[in-house]
Amino acid sequence: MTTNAQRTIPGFGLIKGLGVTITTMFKTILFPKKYLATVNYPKVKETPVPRARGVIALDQEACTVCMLCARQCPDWCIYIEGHKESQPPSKPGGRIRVRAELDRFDIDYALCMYCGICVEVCPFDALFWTPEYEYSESKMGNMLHDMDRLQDWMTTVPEPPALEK
Amino acid sequence: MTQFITDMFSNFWVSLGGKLLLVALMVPLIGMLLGFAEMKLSAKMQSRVGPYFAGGRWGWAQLIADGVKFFQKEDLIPEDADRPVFKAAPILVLVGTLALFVVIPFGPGLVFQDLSVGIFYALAIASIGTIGVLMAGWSSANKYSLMGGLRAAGQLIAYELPLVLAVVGSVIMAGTMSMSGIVEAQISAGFPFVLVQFVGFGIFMVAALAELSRIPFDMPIAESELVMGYVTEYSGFRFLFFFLAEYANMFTMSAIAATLFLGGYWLPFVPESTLEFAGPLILIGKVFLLTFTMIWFRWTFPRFREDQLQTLAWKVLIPLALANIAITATLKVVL
Amino acid sequence: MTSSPSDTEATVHPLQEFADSAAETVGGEAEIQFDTIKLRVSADKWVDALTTARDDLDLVFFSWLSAIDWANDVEAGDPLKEEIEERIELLCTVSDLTEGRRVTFSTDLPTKKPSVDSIVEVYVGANWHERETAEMFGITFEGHPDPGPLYLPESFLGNPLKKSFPLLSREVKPWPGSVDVEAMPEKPSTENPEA
Amino acid sequence: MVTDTDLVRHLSEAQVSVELQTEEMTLNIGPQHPSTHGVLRLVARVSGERCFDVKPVIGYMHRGYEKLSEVRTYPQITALINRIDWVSGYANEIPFIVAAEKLMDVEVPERAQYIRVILTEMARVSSHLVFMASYPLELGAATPLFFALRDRERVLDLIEGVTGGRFHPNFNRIGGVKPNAGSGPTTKKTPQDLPAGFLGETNDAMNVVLDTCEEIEDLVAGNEIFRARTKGIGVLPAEVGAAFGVSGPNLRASGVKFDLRKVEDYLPYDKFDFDVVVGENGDCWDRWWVRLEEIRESVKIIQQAIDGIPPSGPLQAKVPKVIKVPKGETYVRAENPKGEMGYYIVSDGGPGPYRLKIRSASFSNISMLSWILEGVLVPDIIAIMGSLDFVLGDVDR
Repeated sequence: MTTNAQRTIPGFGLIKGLGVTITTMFKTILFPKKYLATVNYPKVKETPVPRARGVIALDQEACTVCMLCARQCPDWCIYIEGHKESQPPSKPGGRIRVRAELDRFDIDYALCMYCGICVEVCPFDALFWTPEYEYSESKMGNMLHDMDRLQDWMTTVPEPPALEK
Repeated sequence: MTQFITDMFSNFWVSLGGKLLLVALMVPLIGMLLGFAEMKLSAKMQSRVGPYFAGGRWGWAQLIADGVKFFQKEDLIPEDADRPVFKAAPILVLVGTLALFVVIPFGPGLVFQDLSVGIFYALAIASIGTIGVLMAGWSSANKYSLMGGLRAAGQLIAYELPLVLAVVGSVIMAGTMSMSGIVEAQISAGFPFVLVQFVGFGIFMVAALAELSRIPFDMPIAESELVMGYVTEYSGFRFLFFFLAEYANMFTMSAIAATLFLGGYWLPFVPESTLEFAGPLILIGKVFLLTFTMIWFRWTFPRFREDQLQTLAWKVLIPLALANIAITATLKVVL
Repeated sequence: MTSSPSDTEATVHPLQEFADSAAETVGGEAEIQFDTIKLRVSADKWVDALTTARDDLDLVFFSWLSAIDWANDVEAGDPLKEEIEERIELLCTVSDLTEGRRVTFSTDLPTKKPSVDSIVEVYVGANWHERETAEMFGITFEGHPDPGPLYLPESFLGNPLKKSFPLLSREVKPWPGSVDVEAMPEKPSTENPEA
Repeated sequence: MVTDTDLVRHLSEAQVSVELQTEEMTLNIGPQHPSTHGVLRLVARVSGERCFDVKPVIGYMHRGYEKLSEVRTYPQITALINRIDWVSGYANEIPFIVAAEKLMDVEVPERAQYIRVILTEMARVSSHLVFMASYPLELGAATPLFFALRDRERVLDLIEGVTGGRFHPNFNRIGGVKPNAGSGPTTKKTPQDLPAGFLGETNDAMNVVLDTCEEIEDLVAGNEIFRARTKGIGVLPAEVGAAFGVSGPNLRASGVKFDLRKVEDYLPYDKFDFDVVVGENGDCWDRWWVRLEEIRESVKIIQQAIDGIPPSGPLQAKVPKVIKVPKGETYVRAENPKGEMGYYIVSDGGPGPYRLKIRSASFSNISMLSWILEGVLVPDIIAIMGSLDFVLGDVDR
């Protein structure tokens, strides 16, 4: 293998380069659908893949305040508070059940590094990834999403993609 | 009514004022037009969309929005800068550009001032801009600016010579240095001089690119090396001056090349009687063809190194230009 | 693909021969752990050993140099399971450029005022690695041509990678995981008056 | 041999330096400069355009990953090391995970191995495409940037489709690849196998990448200006490079036929047929050319892996739920796009390493900057620096 392309007439390489740019220009002008690589972002949006790690959604009903996610989080960016409550028995005469209620579930997206460990360790399917990405803020403090905001993301959780074979 | 207008424009001061106004309007207009063309064309060459937001369709108002933005920006002057020089530099650059418009013939008789040494004047005034660049580089109190300014000066010395020598061929063929005269010579000869003076034309375009410090000769700016070269410290409307001057300069240099080599406002097979109106359009068409080439080059080539540029100028272009002159002169005498 | 020390006793590790010959040439003890040859030499033979490795063993490629702070008291992370002798272990991996054989040289330095001769003369690439190790572990490299901190500012105090150096970000903030779910409140007497 | 022209040039230079007393100045390039790839800072003594005593200053991005990993568990570190060389985040994970697997004596299922190979090589393609994009830009040509980034985006989209992250995939787990979406009762049943159509799309994308390589070659390689700017500039002799620890394409450009994919067994590269690309002179041109050819070799590997991947099978070996790595020390290195990347793990049987030494390629690669930049021109500083293809996250860690 040689690292030298064949020697040619001086100036030929320049002309070849000019040919590449002008072909691209005409291709882009004539067939924008096929050759345009970018989109007009706020007007046109690309759909992210279903698995994209955009933002974490919380299903409050499923959460049992087990604290696993907060303990496994490498950045310590999940803050959970909860208390226990007794619930009436489901059948008359049954046992009184104790259930943990969520008081606070905050994720500080200013700290989060989107590793997904919390979603992975959650044993009760309370946390989900959604590919939403438009939640930038002008103030750092607003990056702290409380449990209601996290619950709102639940509507955007996509179906998992079909698998290869 | 028409009589009144003719009378009014025959008054020296009124016509001077009118011409000044026209030039003053033309420079920003051309600057914006070419700037926008560059944005859009480069986008298409790189399979991008390009500006599209401002003004709705195609983003036609992008450059107007940019201009407004520049005027809103704070006018920063570095603390250690040489203030008067720093402020004067962009004005000088723009003045050099404005003064060039004076001698370009847009049609038969459609010229602001037909000087008998038109081309000489044009080439002399074109280098004033470089002095402005050197001033900008020196006064910014920034090492990158200084290096950019010095590179611009070195480039000026290296490229003024081939530029002038390349023109000489056309001047010999036309037998006059008046820009209108050269166009008329091409009309009477019946062919644009580029057919004979292709070497001169090539050298002129290469030297013009260097003079304009556009890629592949944009070492004075060289944003990957010198941050932004001599304009590093400029902001707001002073930066806008440099920006407009760059594009207006592209226009004037292309106009000179079109006039000298491509027949100016004349096109073969176009009846001479219509040149009065068609002339400016023909010239602008040719200019746009040349500026398109410059834009095309810019988005295709990398940049030279300063010493490679000097080698190219002194060892290739100047000998070529001299040989061209010698051959042209000999043929002129023989034929 | 993998092998543990117990394997090497039963079947000879493919690298064993090379490890033994290297140990003999350099003068040290070789040990193969999980496909990594570790060659222990004494601190005063550090430069000699690496010179021999470069010249005689053809290990011309300098990979990296760093250290381990073996300490019983740790400020950050988990402490060791068993008591060990406190020391700083200096490591340097070099490799050849044909078959991919590599040797990790190791030497022990005292925890207090560790000092060793610089190997910049042998492997010029050790320059930055030694500067990094010096500022991170407080090791003095005698004869280093350009001593001084590499990453840290001049005014920085302490040696961050020593186990005695606390990790401030973990000290200033309480661990969110330490919060526990509040116990069920005592049953109010109004609900169960007879109880 | 000194030729006459050399002598004349030398004499003329000597004369100039006698006649002209020029003042030297100190030029500070960076930490904020368009071509320092982040926050590298160079302090150079400049005489005219010629530089002497170039001193690189690093540490503006030092994040202390070696200290941070001492307080983290192995799965948490996987997320961290994505960020070392963010241009090829996926490739960073491999040596760390393989080192941990070596200590735990875990055999990775074949399908997972193939997925690892495909994604690692895709990371290499995307990393080299960034180089193909940025290097001509540093020499002034802007258009190759968009050509290369256009197709890098295609590759990154595919990586994101599998892993969920464009830059920080965090997809490898000890014992295989990410097994399922979560450990809950519903999501546990959704394995994170390759999404439908991935293999076919990757194959197409790789063909497009090959086309783009042709296009970039037409646009850049033949260009006389580009050749003049790169040939014979920044020559790195092989023995100097080896002593500095320069690795990867930079060392191969100097003519050393050494590729860790051929000599180490961290991934089953012995099943694939590919060439080790070497340069001749070790100049900027060769470094550029080697990377261009490596893209083509990687495409070859990916396409072979797509053909040979087992159609189905487990993605995870049996590992305990709470990962504790047995006591031991090992060093595993891998051929990353930037060069040799390795992790020396010292484990004492806990959930996290006692000490983790990260050997990153760019750190060693740029440690020779002050040697190679001695006496070059200012524009060549940029040309040489760009040709080394470093990432500041990889330098400072």
